Amino acid sequence: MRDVAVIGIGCTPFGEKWGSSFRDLFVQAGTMALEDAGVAGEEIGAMYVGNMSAGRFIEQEHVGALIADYAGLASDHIASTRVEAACASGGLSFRQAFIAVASGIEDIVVAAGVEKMTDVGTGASVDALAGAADREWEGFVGATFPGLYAMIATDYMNRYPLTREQLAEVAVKNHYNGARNPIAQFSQEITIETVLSSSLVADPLRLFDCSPITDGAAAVVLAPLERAREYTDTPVRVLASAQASDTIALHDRRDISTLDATVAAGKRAFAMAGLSPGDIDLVEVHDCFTIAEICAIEDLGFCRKGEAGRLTAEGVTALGGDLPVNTSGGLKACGHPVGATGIKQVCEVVQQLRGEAGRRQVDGARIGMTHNVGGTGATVAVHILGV
Amino acid sequence: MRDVAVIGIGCTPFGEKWGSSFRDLFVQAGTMALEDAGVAGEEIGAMYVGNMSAGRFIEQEHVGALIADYAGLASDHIASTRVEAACASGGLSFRQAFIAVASGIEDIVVAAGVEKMTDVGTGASVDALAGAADREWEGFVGATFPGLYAMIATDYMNRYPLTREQLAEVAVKNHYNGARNPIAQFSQEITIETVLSSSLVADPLRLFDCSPITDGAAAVVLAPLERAREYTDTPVRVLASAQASDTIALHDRRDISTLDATVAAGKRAFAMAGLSPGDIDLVEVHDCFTIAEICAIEDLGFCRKGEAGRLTAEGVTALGGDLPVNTSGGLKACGHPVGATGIKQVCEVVQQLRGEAGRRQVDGARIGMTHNVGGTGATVAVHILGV
Amino acid sequence: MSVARFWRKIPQRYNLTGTRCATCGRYFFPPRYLCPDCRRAGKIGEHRFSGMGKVVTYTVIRTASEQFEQMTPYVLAIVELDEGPRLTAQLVCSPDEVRIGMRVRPVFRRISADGESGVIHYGTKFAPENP
Amino acid sequence: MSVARFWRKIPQRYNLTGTRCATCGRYFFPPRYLCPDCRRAGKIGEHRFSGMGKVVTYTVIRTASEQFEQMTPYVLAIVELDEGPRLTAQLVCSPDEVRIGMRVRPVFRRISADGESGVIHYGTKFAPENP
Ligand SMILES: [Zn+2]
Ligand SMILES: [Zn+2]
Repeated sequence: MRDVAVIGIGCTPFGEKWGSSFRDLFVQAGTMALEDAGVAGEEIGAMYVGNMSAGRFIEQEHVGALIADYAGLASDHIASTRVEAACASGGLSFRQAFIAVASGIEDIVVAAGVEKMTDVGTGASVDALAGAADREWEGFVGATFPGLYAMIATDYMNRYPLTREQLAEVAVKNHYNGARNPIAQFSQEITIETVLSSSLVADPLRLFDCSPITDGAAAVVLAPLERAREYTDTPVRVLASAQASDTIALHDRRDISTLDATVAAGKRAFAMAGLSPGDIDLVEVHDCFTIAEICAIEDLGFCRKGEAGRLTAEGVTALGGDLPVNTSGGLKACGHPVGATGIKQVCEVVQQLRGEAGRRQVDGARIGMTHNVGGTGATVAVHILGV
Repeated sequence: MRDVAVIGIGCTPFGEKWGSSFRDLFVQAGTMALEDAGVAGEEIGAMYVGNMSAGRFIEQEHVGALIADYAGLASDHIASTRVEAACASGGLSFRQAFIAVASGIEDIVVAAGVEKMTDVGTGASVDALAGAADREWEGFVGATFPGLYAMIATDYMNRYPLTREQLAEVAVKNHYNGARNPIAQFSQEITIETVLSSSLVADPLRLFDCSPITDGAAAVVLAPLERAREYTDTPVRVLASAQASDTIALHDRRDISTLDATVAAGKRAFAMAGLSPGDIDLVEVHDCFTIAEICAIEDLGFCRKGEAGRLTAEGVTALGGDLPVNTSGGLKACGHPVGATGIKQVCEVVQQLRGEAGRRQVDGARIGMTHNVGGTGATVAVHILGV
Repeated sequence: MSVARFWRKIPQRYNLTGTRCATCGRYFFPPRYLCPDCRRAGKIGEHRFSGMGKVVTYTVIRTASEQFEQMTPYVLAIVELDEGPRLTAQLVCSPDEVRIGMRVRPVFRRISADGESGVIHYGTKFAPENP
Repeated sequence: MSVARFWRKIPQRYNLTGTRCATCGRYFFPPRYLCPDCRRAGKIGEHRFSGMGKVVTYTVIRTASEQFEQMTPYVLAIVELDEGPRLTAQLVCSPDEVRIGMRVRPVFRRISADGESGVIHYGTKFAPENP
């Protein structure tokens, strides 16, 4: 097992990109990442592509090969593999790329994520996203994805001190950060009233508690640490890579409000890096819904169960706080092109650790974490990066 | 990089399994593989699942977690990852599992493949399968999957000496083998006349040139070679694992009748194993259509371009021949549950190398190869196994 | 939309037929054919649940997927059956009525109608035990 | 079925508008915005193809997916445009007429009709140059 570094990153602007196709989006992100790394195409040994549901969104499977082809790499016949775990597809793509480099099988590997969601209508995309949960025993009876997280929120708010206003603070904070991120889907700050007056989607979650439907792609280039300086003056080390699973259906979990897969992946990541929560300077967590960020902060060990709402309201997780959470704007404000999200999280942390995050820079950030969830917590990927 | 061995295999019967759901099929194959390996569930460190299109066939994504859950492993929170490359999904799942063990990241890893295809009608499954090729520039204009391989056949027969009868011999041989495989979808031998009198699907390919629509699952258990004897007296070593890509669309290939990704993956595999085609005792090739087997035999280097039809007619690739090809019956007669095929190929080779292949046993088989193709050749996985 | 996929589960969805592991005594609904605790040692048999249980958590779905659009708003809950297993189901009650811990009983209802194929899916919903 | 997905490609499908790499001179249809030979050094511009070309290989589709079922049998071919790139297209000719190497010209036709949405997709097919 060799040490691995991120040597280049690229990310398209996120949003409703009607003019861009699936392959256009990837080419844009991939080109940026290679340019950032100063890597020539022919040096790439393999690619991993995180994508949830191109089969449903654009009727196209086999997107690993598609993307290697449109990246101009077909004649090199590089290995290109699609990895899928719903909303955690990007995180798993990064992990597989990490394993490929760490093992010595490959030197230069691209980890990418893409989702083109706006080629179908809202009803169809809600239905495609429900494929992240248990189609036979959740989707069949009318459970939507926001509905499942809403049931987590109901359970959580019944057992722990979390007010509706504190939950809204998560969205307010993430929009504040998103307004400082040039690639974010939403560039407007919002207030608690914006959230509380938005329409109910699944009680108690309102429209502004939910991440949007987004098109986007992101890519990063990995290399063995010992070769990273050939390409960049600012390599970012991968200190830990961890993955965990849990029951596909929310109703089968040990505890509705604790994502045990987050707990497991978090512990494994800290153990691998030899670090503890106090060592983390910033974290990108999977805030597909506001309640998800609350659970993530706790389940990763940054505070005790039931405390995250208060800490959020106190500004601890804000840009200037002790533990900035979702400086990118998170899934909520930066947008959530499902398969791309896990890679975008890595891009954000790398930008922060390089000191290139502009108006949302966390001063002196040296260690960052990413947390990417599939479904309601059936898959979780956690990575720790450091300089 | 450690040496890796297959220590257990399991495969459901292939066919139209109306009584079994996606998760039922996997549980059946997974249980058989663990029983064969004598491995307890809690020893499993990770799972990889090859699946092409559960999103389209059963509206379910995130099947890595689903399968770990229904295998009873959710409370261990093991890493479970779905890998997709159309019809090569199984081969890539095996490769990722191999990498996980070889790298030392995991000890006991399950590589599985599942496809549940008969839950939708024929039209819908033809359409889902077209997602393996380029949806925008092949499928959009009415290219079906058999149609694309038919264009390979037209080009091939125009340039090389291959008769319609020789092509039919591929199907006849594979049905002969399938009739000797208890899990095969088709247990009847056929004649050249059966093939030539079957209905045209896409000229010159007829119904009996095509692999069927199939439900099925397969699973294998991998372990470091140094620990394999704790579990089995008959470990089978993974001597090589290789993967290659090419353009997603057939029309963009350098040569219509040569699958360059097969050529590349084959060469990489032989180089990794330090072997040459003459060392291979049997090979499972990806005969989604009869013409595909012809191309595969040549592109893997077993003979020169244009010779495979004659060799097939001469019986060289038959059970008693110099190079038995598709002793399982291949995709053609054993069946082709897309994501499971690459793993089933491994199961077949392992059975042969253990000397457990019954009426289709290749005497003294010591080295076998698998060849798994995605789409019309945009992804190819090649593995070499040995005892 | 598939037909076999739904036929296959009719006994389970119409009659709440799940499974039970005779080895450890654990009940499963939705049914499992491999006991996560006993694994291959588990002896799985069928079990028909009474369907009596209580609400663990719930929501009110206001924006639904296409098949359920005309039913909104509807109450969705996780119900814990008295034998232990939990399932996701719709509740036949008003959004104001539902409470965590509320006792419920099973009722047989139309679950959804597939616009394309015209197939109507039936199954079990739950109603307050004491209305 | 998606609408934006098809609108986006109308210029390409109606007018055979592809791309060309000014750096190496290579033509692309279907269009590419990254030249596989020159990669980031490639300067990509649009190019409208005349559509004249020849048949590289072909088949006759007898069993089609749902959207194309009513058109069977139809001739499907890989056509090499005179500028070099190849594409997959239907031929407007009888199954007996098609030959490898046959010269073809472009014709604008209905490609398929989406039963569900009623949307009709148009695009380029090819006919024998000298009928
Ligand atoms: Zn048990
Ligand atoms: Zn060029």
